[in-house]
Amino acid sequence: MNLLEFQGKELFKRAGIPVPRSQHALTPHDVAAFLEAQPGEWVVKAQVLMGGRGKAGKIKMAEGAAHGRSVAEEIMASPMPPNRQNPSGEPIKSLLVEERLEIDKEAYCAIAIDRAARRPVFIVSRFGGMDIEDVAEHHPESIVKFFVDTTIGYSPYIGRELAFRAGLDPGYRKTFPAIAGGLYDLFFRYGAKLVEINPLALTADGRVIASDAKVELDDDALFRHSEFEAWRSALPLDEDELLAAGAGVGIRNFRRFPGTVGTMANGAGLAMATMDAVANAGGAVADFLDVGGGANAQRVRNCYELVVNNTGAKVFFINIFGGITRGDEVARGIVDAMQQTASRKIPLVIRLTGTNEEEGRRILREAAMTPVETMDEGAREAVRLSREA
Amino acid sequence: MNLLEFQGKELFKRAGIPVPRSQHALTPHDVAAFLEAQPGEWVVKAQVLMGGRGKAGKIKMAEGAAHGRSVAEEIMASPMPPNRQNPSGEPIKSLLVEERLEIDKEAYCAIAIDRAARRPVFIVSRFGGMDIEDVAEHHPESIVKFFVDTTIGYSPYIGRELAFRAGLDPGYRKTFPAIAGGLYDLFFRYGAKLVEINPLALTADGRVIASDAKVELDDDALFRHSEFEAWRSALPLDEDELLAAGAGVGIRNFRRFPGTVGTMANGAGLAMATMDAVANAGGAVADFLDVGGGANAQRVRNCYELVVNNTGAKVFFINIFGGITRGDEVARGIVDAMQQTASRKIPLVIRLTGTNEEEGRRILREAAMTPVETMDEGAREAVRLSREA
Amino acid sequence: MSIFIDKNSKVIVQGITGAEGSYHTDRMHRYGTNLVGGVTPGKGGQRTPQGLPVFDTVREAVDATGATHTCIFVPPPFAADALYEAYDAGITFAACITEGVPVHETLKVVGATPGMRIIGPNCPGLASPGKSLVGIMPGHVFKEGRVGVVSRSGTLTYEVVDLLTRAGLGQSTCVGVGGDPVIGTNFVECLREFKNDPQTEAVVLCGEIGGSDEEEAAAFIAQHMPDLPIVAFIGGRNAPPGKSLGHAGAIISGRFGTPESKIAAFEAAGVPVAGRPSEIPGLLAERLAAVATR
Amino acid sequence: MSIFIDKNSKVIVQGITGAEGSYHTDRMHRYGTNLVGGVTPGKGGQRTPQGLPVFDTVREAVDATGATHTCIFVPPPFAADALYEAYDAGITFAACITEGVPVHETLKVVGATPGMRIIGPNCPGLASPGKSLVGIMPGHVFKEGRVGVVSRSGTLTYEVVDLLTRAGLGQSTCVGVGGDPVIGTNFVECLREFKNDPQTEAVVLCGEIGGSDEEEAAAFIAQHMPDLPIVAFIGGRNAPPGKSLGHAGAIISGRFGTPESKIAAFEAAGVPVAGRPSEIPGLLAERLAAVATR
Repeated sequence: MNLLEFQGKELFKRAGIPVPRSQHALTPHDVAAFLEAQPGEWVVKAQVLMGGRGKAGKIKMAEGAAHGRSVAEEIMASPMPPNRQNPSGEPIKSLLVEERLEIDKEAYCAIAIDRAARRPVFIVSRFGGMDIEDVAEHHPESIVKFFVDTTIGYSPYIGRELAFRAGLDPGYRKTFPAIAGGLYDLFFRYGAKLVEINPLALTADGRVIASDAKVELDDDALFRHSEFEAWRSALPLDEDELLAAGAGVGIRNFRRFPGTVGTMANGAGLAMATMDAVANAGGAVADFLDVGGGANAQRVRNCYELVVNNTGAKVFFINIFGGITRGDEVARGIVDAMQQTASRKIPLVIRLTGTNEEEGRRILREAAMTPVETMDEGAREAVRLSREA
Repeated sequence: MNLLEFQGKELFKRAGIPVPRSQHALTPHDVAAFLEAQPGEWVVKAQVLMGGRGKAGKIKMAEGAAHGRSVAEEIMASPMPPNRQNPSGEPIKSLLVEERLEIDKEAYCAIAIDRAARRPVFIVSRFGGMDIEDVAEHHPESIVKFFVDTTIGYSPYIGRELAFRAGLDPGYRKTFPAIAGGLYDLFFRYGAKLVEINPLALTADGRVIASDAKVELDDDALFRHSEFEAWRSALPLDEDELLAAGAGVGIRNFRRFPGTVGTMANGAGLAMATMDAVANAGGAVADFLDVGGGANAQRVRNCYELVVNNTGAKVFFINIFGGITRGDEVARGIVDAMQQTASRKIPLVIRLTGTNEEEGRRILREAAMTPVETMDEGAREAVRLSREA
Repeated sequence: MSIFIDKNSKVIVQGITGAEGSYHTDRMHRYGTNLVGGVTPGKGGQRTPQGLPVFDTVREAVDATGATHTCIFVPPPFAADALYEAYDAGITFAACITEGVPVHETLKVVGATPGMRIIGPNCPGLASPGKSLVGIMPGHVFKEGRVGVVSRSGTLTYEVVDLLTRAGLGQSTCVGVGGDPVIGTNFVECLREFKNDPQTEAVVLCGEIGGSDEEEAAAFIAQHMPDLPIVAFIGGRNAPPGKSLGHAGAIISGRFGTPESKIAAFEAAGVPVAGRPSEIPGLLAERLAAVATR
Repeated sequence: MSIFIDKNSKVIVQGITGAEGSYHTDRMHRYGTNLVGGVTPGKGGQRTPQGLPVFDTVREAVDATGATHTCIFVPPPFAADALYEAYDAGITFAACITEGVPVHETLKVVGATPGMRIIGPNCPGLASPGKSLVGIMPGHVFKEGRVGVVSRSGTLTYEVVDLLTRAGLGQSTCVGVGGDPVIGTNFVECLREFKNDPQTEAVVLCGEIGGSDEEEAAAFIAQHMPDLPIVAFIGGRNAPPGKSLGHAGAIISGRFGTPESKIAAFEAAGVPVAGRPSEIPGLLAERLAAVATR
């Protein structure tokens, strides 16, 4: 779960990381009301997950109620412009009205998980305020890392060492170890996968302050923090994720593509391989769909309807290899699902093997469904049917 | 710093350990006011550090305002009776009015520091509500321990294992791992040296609840928790500790005895050995006093006055062996202190060696003070003078 | 020989009386795994339908049975605790099947249990055909032989093993390392074991997009086992960047984790990359034949 | 030979520019300790009056000087951090002089730094006369020789060493293990080192009330070094129970930590217990003579 800036900053505050004074606002009216009572210049920032807010004109200065209202209206008038990963852009549902900082220096500080080292890793650079991948390309020597031994945890020397090695301005030194400690604390307390302060500003009056906040929480850890439920429901799920959630599969388990071969497999690896098999057979998939373990009738029916009603699928290729998932149960699920569903029928290609495969195939044959033998055969058959349909 | 029951239970609450509903009360009037609004039978408990409250009649049932007031007056009327370690008893400054529990079983659970293992150790017994040393004597097999690896910390299996190994009633099993976890959390979060729940009650209605709370915080960790300052100042320091604090030495650094030889040394080990030397020379010490490092004039004068004005000392034996403490500084301190003090003069015996000892002795000789050569010689001389005086 | 598990490995099941635990206990038992008991707190003293003793704690189970291996089926909130308990009781090998373990808990438990081999979490376990099966793999697809298999996926692995078996290529040990971003044992660590296993004469490596495990495996192969017949497969070639497809770990972020990078790394190491699973047996047979004629 | 430190041990000082740190740096330097530099964050690049380089971090200091030993003079809130920093930078020996370190921080740091020898905290450090002095002990009382000294106290140790030196009994290494309830190195660990040190032919052990270090030392002596001439002293015989006298660790609680228990343990191990420090040299000389005539 990626958090919006104002949510990330709320967690920063709890972890003792300094953030600018601010007010979250849902409407231009809220912005105006806030600025009415607050003299001086403020910054109005769109609360979206996409990057590039500045370039898109979604961060603006405002002073006074009237100006604040018009700036807010301007920002919210149009969604964030689309890019490759977000082809439909992102609507702007709220704003953050924030203290304007006189920024002297901008640095970068993040904690991510290093998969190879199996450790949390601090990443610090004296270059902040730009995409860290650009820093890595143009100033690779400026990026310093520290792999934390989780059996010891954070100790302030880590922050000192990072600040010295990264060559942060001396103005950072006094507070940086505590900020890095807050970040580490937040990372484990809330179960994050990425925590990023970019930029970590050094202000003209000597304060070190998190000017932006990017927090990605681990979905698998959310059960320990019911407090995030409200945020979760307020977050902009994309359409695929919404559909997946509606069908009762994990939000990572479904994604649509422009093709005509609907696919479903059990297990992410097999589902990816199924997509690849369709592509190898010259077809174009309509979706990625991992039905997960325990594919009962209800779940199979949900998945069938998910694909039939929301993609351009002309055929549905079901590819099940049983481990946890039992072939007989899946077969019964498929048969029942096709009897129960009120959605339109498209041809099925079923490949079923693994645990209890004979029983599963028998059930399918009794329901007049003919299973294929291999994944490649199934893919070829599905592609053929998609062209016929 | 030993906490009173109500303070310990406040920390228990913060750590998620269930405690009875309760109200801290400073006067019988407070008790009456609380019971006025609360029907049913309550328990009124003296808030003291000494053990044996029950036997001393300092825990009583009460129902209704009038009864509550009279019970509270009764409890507060007299201090806790003296024992060997608290020869003047302990005054009762406040009360805890607490939910009366229907107790079915009583267990024991504590975390202490095992010095030899250098680990925190859980100590659990299915026998609670009595002194753990008595349990150790009469049911040694009932006491089970778990040494926690601090690089891993607490994990619930530790609580499960303790509960099974100690043979706790099955009623404890579900909640015990969380309670033990809360105790571990508290231990490290607040820097405790001992945390004890005795008894950990299993109530007739199936709740597991800390019926008493004993918490000893590490004085050295208090600087991390300014929140405890108020408690600290409210705690019953004994008279020696108050005197030590008044003289500006550590509260552990001074203790009075009934003898006539005042002593002061630098370093606890040497101060203990100085006491032992006086005893060996046939004398009786008036005090233990570790002046600490950096014995300047102000500090030496404070210590001299502390001993002269508060003990039966007829002679003051100063035994300084320099490491951090420099002999010349101490000598100057002694000379200045004796010039400055307005307290009555008693004979000094000064033994001064170690860092800068020649310079120190020269300073003393110039001030017409004759240092002795060895600790034994000094002890003999001090004992001689104490008899002459 | 085999890696990690063999006929004599004494295995317990943590969560043995739960729904998944009891189902797969039965399957492992029928496969011939040397199961010696299991753990469910509060059910100590019972017996499973297979006659296996149930204990309250892992320590009791180890004391009573001498178990060294565990297979963990507890729900996600309790998985790290189960691993700590196993470690503390002296268990040296743990397959953690549980899916959905918070990644920072995996980070901590992996760092705090040196000397204990952890497979997973979120993995199907492993099988040494004819000897032992620990986890949820379908035993009937395997055949004892000389090919080591290591994979980040579950069902895809069964698919690959099935193809190998049908092609007459039996397996030494087949390890599903798991689909999470942080796992206890990665490709390189499995390869190191295969390198030292006399039974293993070839390896199939099933990677997928995300992370750099495949690149590191390729570098290891180039340096330490350049002559062993190895074939790789990369799942998710058609996945879009920025979104993980099912596996939390299967995500292309920015320039990292792309199939192109992984394929290039394997090819640089002289490891052919199969375009589809069904090509794997053929490619492997070629490589085995090439070695045999050398 | 000596234990823990010798002429070649490269020593840095953490907190080298602080009041205590700079004072004792000068004294160690004049004693002849092989000081190679020190650390004060933010003062990297400076030099001490002795010409020693100051670094911002321990890692820089180790990289530049090859230091293996550190002497820590930072205030209590920073002591554990200083130890972690030293450990992470590869330091293998740390004397932590700081008094007032929270005991639970000592617990954690001692548990998390395996392989690094920690003396203290709240200790005077140690001295190998004629070779090296690390800490705050007064160098002039020592004389090189064959007696190992280990003590929980500071000034009492100097007293004892002074008596030994005046009696012509030089010292191999003298270790002040510290007065806190939890310390990095205890009596038994020092005895084990003395046992393996060819220079050490006798040991003086200065215990005090509280804890069970002395009892464990006595048991170790009885089992592992019954023939070495050893004399013990127990400080605080006249201390009342329930109140610690100065040292946080010097407390008799209930039936634990009494002088009687400690004296009995030593006597059972054949170790004479001196009634006063001044008796120590005589008792030790007797024991040495007895060994010599055997």
